[in-house]
Amino acid sequence: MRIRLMVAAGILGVMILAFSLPHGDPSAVDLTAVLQPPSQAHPLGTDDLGRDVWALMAVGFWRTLTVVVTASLTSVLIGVPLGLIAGYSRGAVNAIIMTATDLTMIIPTFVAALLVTAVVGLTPFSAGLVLGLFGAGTYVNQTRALTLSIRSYDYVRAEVLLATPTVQILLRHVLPGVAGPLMRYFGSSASGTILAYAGLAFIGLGVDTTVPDWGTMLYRHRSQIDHPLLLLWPTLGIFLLAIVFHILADPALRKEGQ
Amino acid sequence: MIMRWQKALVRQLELFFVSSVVIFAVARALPRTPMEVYLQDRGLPVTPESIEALERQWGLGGPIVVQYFRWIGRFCTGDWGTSIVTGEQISVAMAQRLPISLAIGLGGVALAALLAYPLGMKASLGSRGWDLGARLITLISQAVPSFLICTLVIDLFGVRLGWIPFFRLSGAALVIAPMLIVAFYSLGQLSRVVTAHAEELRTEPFVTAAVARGFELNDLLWRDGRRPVLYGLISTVIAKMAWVIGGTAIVEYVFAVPGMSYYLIKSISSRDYTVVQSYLMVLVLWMFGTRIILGGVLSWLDPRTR
Amino acid sequence: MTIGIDHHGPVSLRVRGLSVRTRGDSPALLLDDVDLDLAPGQRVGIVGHSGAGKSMFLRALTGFCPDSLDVQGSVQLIDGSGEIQELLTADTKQRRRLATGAMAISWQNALQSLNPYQTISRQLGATLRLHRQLTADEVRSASLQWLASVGLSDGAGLLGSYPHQLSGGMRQRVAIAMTMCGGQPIVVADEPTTALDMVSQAECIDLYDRLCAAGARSLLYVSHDLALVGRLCTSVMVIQDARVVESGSIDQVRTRESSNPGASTRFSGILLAS
Amino acid sequence: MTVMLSLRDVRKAYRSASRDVNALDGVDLDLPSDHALALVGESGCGKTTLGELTVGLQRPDAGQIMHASGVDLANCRPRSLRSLRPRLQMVFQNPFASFAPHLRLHQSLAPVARRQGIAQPMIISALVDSLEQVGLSAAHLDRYPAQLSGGQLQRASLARALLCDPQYIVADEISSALDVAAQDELTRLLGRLRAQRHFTLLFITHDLGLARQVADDVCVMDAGRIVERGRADQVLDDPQTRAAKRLVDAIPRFRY
Repeated sequence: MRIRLMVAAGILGVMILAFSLPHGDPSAVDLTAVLQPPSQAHPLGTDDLGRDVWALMAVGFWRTLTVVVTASLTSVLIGVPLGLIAGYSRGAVNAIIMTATDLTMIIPTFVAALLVTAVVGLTPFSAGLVLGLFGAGTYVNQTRALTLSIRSYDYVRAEVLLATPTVQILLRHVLPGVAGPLMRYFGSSASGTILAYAGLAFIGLGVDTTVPDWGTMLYRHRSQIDHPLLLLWPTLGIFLLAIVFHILADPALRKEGQ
Repeated sequence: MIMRWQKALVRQLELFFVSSVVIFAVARALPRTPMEVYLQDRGLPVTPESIEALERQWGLGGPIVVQYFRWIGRFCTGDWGTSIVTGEQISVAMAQRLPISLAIGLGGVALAALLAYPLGMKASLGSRGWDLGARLITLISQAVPSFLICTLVIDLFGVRLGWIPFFRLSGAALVIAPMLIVAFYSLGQLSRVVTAHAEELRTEPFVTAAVARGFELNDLLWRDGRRPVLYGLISTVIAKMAWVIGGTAIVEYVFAVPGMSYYLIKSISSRDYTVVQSYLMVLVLWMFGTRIILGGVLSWLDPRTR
Repeated sequence: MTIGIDHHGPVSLRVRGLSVRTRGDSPALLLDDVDLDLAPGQRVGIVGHSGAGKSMFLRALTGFCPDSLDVQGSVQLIDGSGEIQELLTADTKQRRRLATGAMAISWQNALQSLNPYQTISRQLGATLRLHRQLTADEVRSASLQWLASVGLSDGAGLLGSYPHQLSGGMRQRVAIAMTMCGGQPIVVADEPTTALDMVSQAECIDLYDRLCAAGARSLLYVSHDLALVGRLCTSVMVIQDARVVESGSIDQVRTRESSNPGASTRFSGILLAS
Repeated sequence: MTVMLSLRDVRKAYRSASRDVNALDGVDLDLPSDHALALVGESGCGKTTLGELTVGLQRPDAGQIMHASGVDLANCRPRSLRSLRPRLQMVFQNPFASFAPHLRLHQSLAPVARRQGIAQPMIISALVDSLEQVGLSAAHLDRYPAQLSGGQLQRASLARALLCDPQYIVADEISSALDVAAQDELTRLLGRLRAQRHFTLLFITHDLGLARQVADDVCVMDAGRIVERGRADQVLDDPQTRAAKRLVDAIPRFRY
């Protein structure tokens, strides 16, 4: 497991370093230098509007990262507490939370994102929030299932007998047991978010295609197959970033080292 | 146990009712009401009187609760209203498009499930090769955006090799390529689930006891592992069912296949809310149906829940 | 495919210098040079603290040691005609085929050893057919006979039901029938009574006693409780820290142990008699 | 001899998948303070359920569990049950599930001492004392549960319970997961602690022989009811009911 973490952190570290270097102005159009191959001035060449591809990639990276962080935080901060509460309490509270969760599970995350971003416009935060919110359902279910099983362990029942306050039981005894398996699920949901955001940008509802997003870059250059590099860089960006989270997720589906 | 299955049925009916209320409320809460959209698209002045007139014509007036019951009543009898933009009967439009989306989505997931069982089992029992293969498929399906693969497929087979005239297909041929891509994107996850359940079986007490009685482990897992592994596979498929209609949006968009999702995308961009509303209701009906049917299959699989 | 090895007459077991070590640069010794002779019909109890190595001995003996461990020594099955089969030199698959053909092996949690997804008749029938060529009728009558021999009256009703529909006691008896129905001459049991309460433990011990006596089968029984072993076996072998520290008849070991109460090999259960 | 807990017509039923199981079918029982009672029966007779009801881990479907302080555990409000909590403790069967796997021993025990009002600087020494009382040492405080043996974990559980200065401890088959040697040591320790700390002990087991070692007063249970109660030697030598007879016959004697 440790090797996996190092590889994932390595890739992410390189990308963060690379894209935080100073880069040109992504919106600087230069029609005299259209579709140039990689050169000293433009490490990744220029696009059909003569813009510096490296700058576009850098801005696209930070926007995608914002989406992943926003979506993951939203899912975890909403899903886990609700899952803990639903798992630990009985009756009405449990029913309300589970019905709301079922609602978000019925409507596919991508469709919800399409709807919301079309109305409020596609920005990293809006996409992150809606992908996070509709992705929280799985976190609620997984956390609730884990809480239900941990709750019946003797050490939790012993804490109840020791008059330990419920909040402390949830945070100190149940949550650590939940965190492990959830951490691994987080990996696969994060890589899913990256692809979803790229897809939203690609379909381009409520977005102007000059904004530097990896998805919009792919959408704009989809017909220029003769300039494969323009398609390669965003694809590589998405691939590497998704790999970072996919590596974290893999043990989730295959029991390793347990 | 019939009682358990009926409890699930009632639960799903409740869910259906609650989601219809939510969908109705959401449609009403959107910034631009259908009437404004209709008037503005045609350049007509947006005056209270014209809104009043349209509301009466479309039967949208009156207290909110009455509107809701009128709407749900009509919905259940098949009258889903008319599209603001095109004016055609929504239920007719949906009826044409639903089979296409089902073929792509359901066909894709079903095909993936059929392939996932042997692939997942081989990955767990067979040689390293199968396992690496399954991991590679999962890796690609989680790291390469689907619209990219669609674009490459169209470019390679459509443009360069010219084998398939993608944008001039009709009938069954329309759905083959999108379905295969949907299958590919589901195969990774489903095969990993099968592998995980097969791995778990290895250490189950009843498996180790059978091996101690002389059964060979791999033969045992192939033969007796079917039910527990299928149980895990089908419960994951149920979770993917919501994705079937919605998740195929990109594939339908890139291949320009006139399915439900493509229709949804067009309706959203033209703010055709009555279509969006009906689309969401179809989703709810679809989830309602799959959970009941596949739920029944699950309880048949595991005798303990029967 | 059946793996029933047709033994000519009774089978005896000869173990010489059986040792188990972990692989790698500093191998740990899990079992140190154990010898054992098990004549047909003889019953030997193996006693020791948990983790002393008694289960390891059984796993090594039956060829069910994980490949990550290095097993040395020899385990031989000798049948009536003097023909000798050496287990440890065979490859894993062949070794397990030979072992399960001659030995009825059961590990610890008998209660969960039934397949929850299949009816009793299907599981019992499959095990029977694995060891002998039988027609459908023969399988059914053999199944009913085995259920009766473990004291289950309504055999026909049981055949059609699933394990979760049976009580704990019935499941335990069906599990024992399943392990022994292969008809193997040697019975090997690794603490089958853990997680059972006192009364079911006693029933389980009586069942093993009767079934071994009926088929004149030899028995290797592992437990941490000398008193339990005392009800079943004539001689006992005490394993501690991977080595055999004492062996002989039950009375020899008990007197030797009670003569120096400080002896670390205190295994006697709650002795009512003394 | 005041009665610490008195149970009147206590009933409890579980609805399981295949059939309804009524664990307790009308139990009347008086538990005096500073007393040792062994509750013996085969698995499924309801003894664990009874144990859990008397510490308020579960509520009965019917009947009364009157505590000396006037609180009825069966029907009282959760707040008043919580005020009673530290005085009624329980040690469970599986030692390896009794402590949170991700916490060192002192991280599990310290909050208990703190809630008993022990000042922060004094906590460590209080923990060391409680461990030494059960035959463990300060060195064990830094260990994770996985680094301790079954016997050591059960002792730590006892120490944790004793930290609350309980008036009542339920020991639910605490030695059945241990091998015989550890079983002996644990039962003798339990007897010593009870004599020192004067709490009421409910020793739940299926082993009548073991029960005799811990308590003089024995209750035999069968199918959710108490069918026989008396002095340990008397029940062992002359069991009256069928259930008691089966339990006595089951005790291993030497046959050869």
